[in-house]
Amino acid sequence: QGLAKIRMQLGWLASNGLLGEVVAIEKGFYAEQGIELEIVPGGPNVDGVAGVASGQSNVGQISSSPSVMLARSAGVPIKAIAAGYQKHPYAYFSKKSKPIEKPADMVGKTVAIQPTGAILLRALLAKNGIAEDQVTVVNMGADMNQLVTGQADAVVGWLTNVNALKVLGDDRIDMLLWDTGIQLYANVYYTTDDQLANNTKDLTGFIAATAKGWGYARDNPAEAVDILVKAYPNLDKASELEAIGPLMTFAFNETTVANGWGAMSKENWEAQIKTYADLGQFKGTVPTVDDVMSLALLDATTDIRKQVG
Amino acid sequence: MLGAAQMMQPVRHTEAAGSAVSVKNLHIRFGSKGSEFTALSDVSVEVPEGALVTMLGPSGCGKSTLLRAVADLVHVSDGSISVLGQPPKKAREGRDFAFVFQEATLLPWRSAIDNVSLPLEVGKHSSSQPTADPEEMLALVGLKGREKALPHELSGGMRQRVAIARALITRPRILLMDEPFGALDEITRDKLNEELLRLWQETGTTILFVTHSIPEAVFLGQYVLMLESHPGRVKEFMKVELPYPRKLAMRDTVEFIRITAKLRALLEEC
Amino acid sequence: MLGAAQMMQPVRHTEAAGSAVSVKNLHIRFGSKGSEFTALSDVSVEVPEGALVTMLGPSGCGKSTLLRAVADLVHVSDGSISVLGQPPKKAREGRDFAFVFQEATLLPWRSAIDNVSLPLEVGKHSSSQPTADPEEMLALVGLKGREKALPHELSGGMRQRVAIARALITRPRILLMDEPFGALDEITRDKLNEELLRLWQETGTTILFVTHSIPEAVFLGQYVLMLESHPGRVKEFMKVELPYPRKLAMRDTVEFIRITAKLRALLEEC
Amino acid sequence: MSDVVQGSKQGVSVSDAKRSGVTDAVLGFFANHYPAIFAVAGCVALWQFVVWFFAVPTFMAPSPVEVFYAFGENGAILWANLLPTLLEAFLGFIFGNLIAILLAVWFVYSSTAEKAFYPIAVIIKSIPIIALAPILVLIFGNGIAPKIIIAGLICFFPTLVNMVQGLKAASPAMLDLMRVLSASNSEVFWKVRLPASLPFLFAALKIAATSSVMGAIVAEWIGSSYGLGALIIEATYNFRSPLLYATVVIAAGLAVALFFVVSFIESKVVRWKPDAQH
Amino acid sequence: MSDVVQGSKQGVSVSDAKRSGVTDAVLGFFANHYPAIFAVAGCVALWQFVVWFFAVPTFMAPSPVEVFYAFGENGAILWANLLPTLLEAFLGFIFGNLIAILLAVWFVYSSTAEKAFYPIAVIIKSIPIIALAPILVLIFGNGIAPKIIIAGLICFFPTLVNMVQGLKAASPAMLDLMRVLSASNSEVFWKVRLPASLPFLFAALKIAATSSVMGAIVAEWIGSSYGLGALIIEATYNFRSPLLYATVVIAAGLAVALFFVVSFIESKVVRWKPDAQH
Ligand SMILES: Nc1ncnc2c1ncn2[C@@H]1O[C@H](COP(=O)(O)OP(=O)(O)OP(=O)(O)O)[C@@H](O)[C@H]1O
Ligand SMILES: Nc1ncnc2c1ncn2[C@@H]1O[C@H](COP(=O)(O)OP(=O)(O)OP(=O)(O)O)[C@@H](O)[C@H]1O
Ligand SMILES: Cc1ncc(C[n+]2csc(CCO)c2C)c(N)n1
Ligand SMILES: [Mg+2]
Ligand SMILES: [Mg+2]
Repeated sequence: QGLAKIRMQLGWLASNGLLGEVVAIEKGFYAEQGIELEIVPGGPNVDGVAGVASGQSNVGQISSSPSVMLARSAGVPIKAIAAGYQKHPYAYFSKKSKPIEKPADMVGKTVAIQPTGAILLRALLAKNGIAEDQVTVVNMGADMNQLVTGQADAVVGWLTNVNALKVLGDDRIDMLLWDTGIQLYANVYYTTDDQLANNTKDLTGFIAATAKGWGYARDNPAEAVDILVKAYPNLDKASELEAIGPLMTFAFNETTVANGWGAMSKENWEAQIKTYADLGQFKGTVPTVDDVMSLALLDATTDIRKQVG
Repeated sequence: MLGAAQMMQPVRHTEAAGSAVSVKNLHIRFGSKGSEFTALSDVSVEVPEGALVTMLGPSGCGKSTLLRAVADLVHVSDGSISVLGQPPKKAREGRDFAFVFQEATLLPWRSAIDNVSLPLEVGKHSSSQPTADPEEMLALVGLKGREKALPHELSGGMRQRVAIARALITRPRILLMDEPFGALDEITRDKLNEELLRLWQETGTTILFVTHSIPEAVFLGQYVLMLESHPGRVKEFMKVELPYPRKLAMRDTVEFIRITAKLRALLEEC
Repeated sequence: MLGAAQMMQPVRHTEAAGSAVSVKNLHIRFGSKGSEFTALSDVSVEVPEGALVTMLGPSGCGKSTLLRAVADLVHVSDGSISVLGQPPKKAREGRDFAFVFQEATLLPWRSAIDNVSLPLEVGKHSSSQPTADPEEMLALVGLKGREKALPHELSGGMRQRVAIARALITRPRILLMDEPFGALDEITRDKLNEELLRLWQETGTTILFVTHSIPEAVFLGQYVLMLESHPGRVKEFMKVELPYPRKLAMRDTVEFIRITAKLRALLEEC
Repeated sequence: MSDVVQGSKQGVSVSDAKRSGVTDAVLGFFANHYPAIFAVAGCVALWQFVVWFFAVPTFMAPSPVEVFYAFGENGAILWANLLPTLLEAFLGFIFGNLIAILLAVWFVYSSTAEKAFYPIAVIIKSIPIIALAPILVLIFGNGIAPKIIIAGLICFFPTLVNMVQGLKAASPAMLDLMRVLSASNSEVFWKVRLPASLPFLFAALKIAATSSVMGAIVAEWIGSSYGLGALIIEATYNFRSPLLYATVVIAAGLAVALFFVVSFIESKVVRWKPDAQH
Repeated sequence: MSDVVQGSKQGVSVSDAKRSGVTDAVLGFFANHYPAIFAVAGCVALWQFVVWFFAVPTFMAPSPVEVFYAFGENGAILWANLLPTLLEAFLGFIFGNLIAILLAVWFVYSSTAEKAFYPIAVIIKSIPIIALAPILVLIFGNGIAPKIIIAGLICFFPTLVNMVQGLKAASPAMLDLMRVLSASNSEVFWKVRLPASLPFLFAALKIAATSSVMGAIVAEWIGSSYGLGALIIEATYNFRSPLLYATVVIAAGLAVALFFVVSFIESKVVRWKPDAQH
C-alpha cells in the first residue's frame, strides 16, 4: 500500500549475486524505504540494458563494469550507481602441472575464454607487455572441460562459482584478473540519466535498503541462503552455503570498510575507461568518468552504507 | 429401381427449343509455344436444348477435351463456346451442368454415400433445384449395402457407379458424361442405359455422352457426334432416326444394325 | 503393326501341358474381424498352361481380386493358389507374369516411352527373356509420336494403351489383364484383340483376361470363367468351342451368337 | 488364459490373442513397442558403459544412474518447472500452427500474397531469437507472452512450408470436380485441399510438437526464473550436471510424448488410402 | 522496342512480350517479383517510420538508414564473417539432410528400425544444443566440426519426419506395379518412392535451408570467434545495434537466398502433375 515500485533488471541468472536483495525484501528493508522491489530475470543472453534504458525497469544489475562503459559509448544513457562486488571475481584457472600464476606464465600457453572475455585477455596482455601472438586463444563455452582434458592450459570463470571450482578440484592455480592489473567491478548497479534525475528518492531508498540487505546477509549467512533458496527454489542450497564465504570477500573488503557497501572510486573507473580506450574498444565517443558513473546515490546513502561496511 | 427417376418432376420432353451448347470454330492447343499440340481444330457443334448427343471417336481424338471445354475446365485457344446462352464460366458457376469424369474421381477420404452427397454440400445449388436421396441414388446404381465403404474398398466398376450417382443427385440442366459406363458389365450397363433414357425423357435434361460402344451410342443417342483425330475435328454429326422410347430389344432391329454398321465404317476411316 | 509379335520367337502352341494357375478353395476376406467382407468364397479354377481364359462377371464380383490373388497382391484368407507349380510369391519374384491393372497406373514422372521401358529397368528379368523395343511397342498400341508425353498429357485410352505396351514388352509366361481394352474405341480394340490372339498363339503365353464385353470374352477366350457375386464365386467355367485362328468376322456366325447369348443369360442370373 | 473376452477385439493385433483383457493390453503394448523399449534401454546401457569404461567424470557427463538419483533428489523442482514450460509449449504450438495454417491458406488462394509474404515469412524465421528477444520483451514485457510467441515462432515455419506444399498437392482431378460443382473457395478448402494436405500437415505438426518444447526452453533463456529452460541454464552455469541431464531427459520426454500424441491423432484421422486404388 | 529477339522465348511470361531481351528480362523479373519487392520495401518503410515516429533511440532499434550505413562501415567485417557461416551452414545442410534421408529410407523399409530409432531421433532432436555443445567440443574439439554437426542436427529432424511421411505417400497402386515387376527394394525406392516423396522432400529442404543458417549461427554462439553468430554476440555485447541489425539482415538474406535456391531447383525437378489426371 502506497509503496513505490522499483523494478530491478538482472544481467545474469538469478543467483547469489542477489543475496542482499532477497534478504532486504524478506526483512522489509525496502518497505522501510517506502519502496517495493521487483526482480526481473536476465540470463546469459540477456544483459538487461535495453530493459533499463527503455524505462521498463528502474535499475539494473550487470555482471561486469565494462558493459556500462560500452553501452554509454554506444549512446545508451545509463550510469553506474554502485558496485556490488569491489573486486571482479573473474579468474584464470590452470593446473599445478602447468601453472599460470602471473601474466608472464601465459606465454606459449593455450588459454580458453568465452568470446566476450577476449577483450579482457587483450587488456591483461597489453597491461603486462605481452604480445598477443604469444598466447594461443581458443573458445570455450560454459564448461571447464578443456582444462580437464588438457585441450587448454587455462580456462576462465568466476571464483564465486563453487561448483565450477569443484569440477577443477584442488589441483588448481587461480590467477585473478584483478591481480594482473585489470581492475574491474562486478555486479554493478546502474540506472538511466533520467531515473537518476527524476526518481532520486526511491533510488536512494533502493541503495540504502540493498546495502542493509547485503550487510544482513554477511552477518547471517545461513539465514540469507535460506531466504535465497526460498525465493529461487531452483538453486542448490548446499552450493550456495559454500559460496557465500568467498562471495562476501568480493562484496566486502577494505574499501567497503572505509566507504561502505557498494562504494566505487572515480580513479578506478578512469583507469577502466583508459584501458578500453587504449584498446580501441569505443566505437562511438570515448566516455568520460561522469558519463559512466554517478556517486550521487552512494553519497546520499553514506551513513547507512557505512554501517554495513 | 425406379426411385430416383420417379422422384424427379416429369418435364415434357420437347424437341430442341434453343441451343443448349453451341460450339463455334473451337481450337484447343496444349503445351507452350515451341512444343504445341493441337487437340481440337475448328470444331463447331450445336446441341439443341434437351437433346441427347452421344460422342464417338478414336482414343485420343479429343472427346474428353471437348467436354472439358464445355465445362470450362480447359483453356479455349480460339473460337467460342456458349452454354445455355452464357459463357461456360457463367454456366459452371450457376451449376448448370454435372460431369461424370472418365476416371471416377472420388474423394478418397469420403465413404461412397458421402461422395454421392458431395454436390448437396457444396456450390450454389438453389434450394429449388430438386435433388434425390443419396441412399436411393446408390441403390439405383446397385450399391445398396456398400454406403459406408471407402473408395479404396470398392471395385473399379463400383467407383464408377458412385460417380454416376453423384452426377445424378442434383438435377442439372446439362449432363456431361465421359464414358460413364465403360467399366460396367453388360447387364448393369443395359440397366443404367434404360435408366438414363427414362431420366432424360422425364426431365428434359440435355446430355452429352461419350462412349466407345457404337451400339450404346446409337441406342442412347438422339444425335451422334463423331470426332476424328490428328487433329481432333468433327467427322460426322447425325441424327439417329429411331423412335423413343427405345427398348433394349430394338438393338436387334435391321435399322439399328444398319446405323451401327455405318458408324463403324465411319469410325474405321478416322 | 506386326512388329512386336514377329519379334517374339514363335513357340508352338500346345494344348494344356500342365496347370499354369491352379486355384483351390480360395477364400478372400477384407476388413477386420467385426466388419468383415467376403470378396471371394470357395473359388476353385484350373488354368491349363498356355490357355487363354477370359473372365466375366458383374461389377464387384471379385474378378480383380482373383487376378490380384494370383499375382500375390492380396492376402489369401483361405485355400491355396499355385502358379506354374509354385506359390504365387515365388512366381511373382521370378517375374513369371505381367499385369495390366484396371487403372492404367503409370508413373506420373515418366514419359510414355519411359513407362513402357520400366520393366526392362527393374526386377530380375533374366537376360535370356526376350524383350521388345519400347518404341515398337508404343507404335503397336498406336502411340507413335507421343513417346515423350507425360501421363497427364495423355487421354484415358492412351494411358491404358501405354500400360498394355508395358505389360507386353517382356515376354512373361502368364499375362494377367484386368479390363485392358475397356477405355478403347471399337476399332482400336478390335485391332488389339487380334494382336493379342496372334501373340498368344505364337508364344504360348497363358492369359487371364477380365472383360465386361461378352463378345470380347467369347472372341478371345479358349475358356470363359464367369463369377457371380455376394459372395464372389464361380458361376461357370466353360470351353469356347470355336476354332483358332479366329477372325473378326467370326463374330457374326450363328455359333458365336449362340455362345454369347448363353453367357448373357447366365450373367443375367448372377 | 483360455477364456475369451470381448475386449480382445480392440486389442492390438497379437496373433491368436485369446488371453485376458489386461494381459492382452500389456502384451499388446509390449509387442508394439518393444523395439523402442530395447533401443532406448540399449542407449542408456551404452551411455552407462561409456561413462564407466572411460571413467568419464560426472561434470562432463554423469552416468544414467547419477541422473536417476538426480531425478529423486530434484523431483519437486523438476515437476514445478515442467508445468510452465508445458503451458508455453502448448500455447506456442497452438498459435504458431494456427497462424501458419491460416497464412498457408491465404498463400494458396492468392499467389500475390504468396509472392509478397512468403519471403517475409522466411526473413522472420531467419532472424535469430537472440536479436528478436529484446524487442519482444520491450513490447510484451517479461511474462509468459514473449515465451509463447517465441515457441510459436519456432513452430510456425515448418508448418507454413509444409502446408503451402500440402495444400498445393490436391489432385487436379479433384479440383476440377469441385470447379464443376461451383464450390466456393472455402468449400474446396474444407472438402479437398485440407484432407489432401493432411499428410503434410501431420508431418509439420510432428516437427512442431518437438520444436514447441525446444522453443519454450529457448524462450526461457531470454529471461525467466522458472521453467525447464531456466533450470537448464541454471544447471549449466552452476555446473550441476546430473540436474542438467535430468532436466534434458524430462524435456526430451515431453517432446517425445507430444510427438507421439500427434502421431496417434494422425493414425485416427487419416484412415483412407492415397488416390489410386489397390 | 519493336524488334523481336530470340531470347524473349525464354523470358518469363509477360503477355505480348516483344521487347528487347534485356528490357524483357528486367521487366520479367519485376513482373514476377514485384509483390515481394513491394512487401519488403513496405516493411522497411514501416520500420523507418516507427523508428522516426516514436523517436526510438538507436541502441534499441536502429533505423534502416543507420543499418544501411552500418553495412558501409562494416562491409569488410560482414563479408569476412559471412563465409565461415555459409560454409558451416552449407556442410550442415548437406550432412544433416543426407543422414535424415538415409534414416528415413531405412525406417520405411524396416518397421522395426522405425519403431526402435524414430523415438531415439525425436529424443536427440529434443536435446537442447546448449547441453550437447560441451560433449561435442569434447569429442570434436574446437574447430569447424562441432558447428557443422550442430547445423546438421538442426536441419536433420524436419527432413527425417517429412521424408518418412513422403516415402510412405507412394500410391499403393504403384507399389503393386513394382511388386509385380519383382522390383528390388532399391528399385522401388528410386523409381517410385523417391519421386513420390519429392514434394515432401522439397518442403523439408526449404525448411532446412533456413534452419541450417540458424544452426550455424547458434553453433557459433557456443564458442567461436568468427562467423555471423560470433559477430552477433560481439555486436550485442558491445551495444553496436546497427552492426547487430546489419548482421541479422545478412543472416536473413543468406537464409532467404538458400530458400529460394531450393525452390528454384524444385521448380526444375518436379514437372509432372499429381497422380490422377485432368
Ligand atoms: N481393400 C478392400 N477392402 C474391402 N473391400 C474390398 C477391398 N478390395 C475390394 N473389395 C471388395 O471386394 C469386392 C470385389 O472387388 P473387385 O475389385 O475384385 O471386383 P471386380 O469384379 O473387379 O469389379 P469391377 O468389374 O467393378 O472391377 C468388391 O465388393 C469390393 O468392394
Ligand atoms: N494437358 C495436356 N497436355 C498436352 N496434351 C494433352 C493434354 N490433355 C490432353 N492432351 C492431348 O489431347 C488429345 C485429346 O485428349 P482427350 O483426353 O480429349 O482424348 P479422348 O478423345 O478423350 O481420348 P480417350 O477416348 O482415350 O479418352 C490427346 O492426344 C492428348 O494427348
Ligand atoms: C565477463 C563475464 N561476465 C559474466 C560471466 C558469468 N557470470 C556472470 S554472474 C556469474 C555468477 C556470479 O554471481 C557468472 C558466473 C563471465 N563468466 N564472464
Ligand atoms: Mg477421354
Ligand atoms: Mg475390377
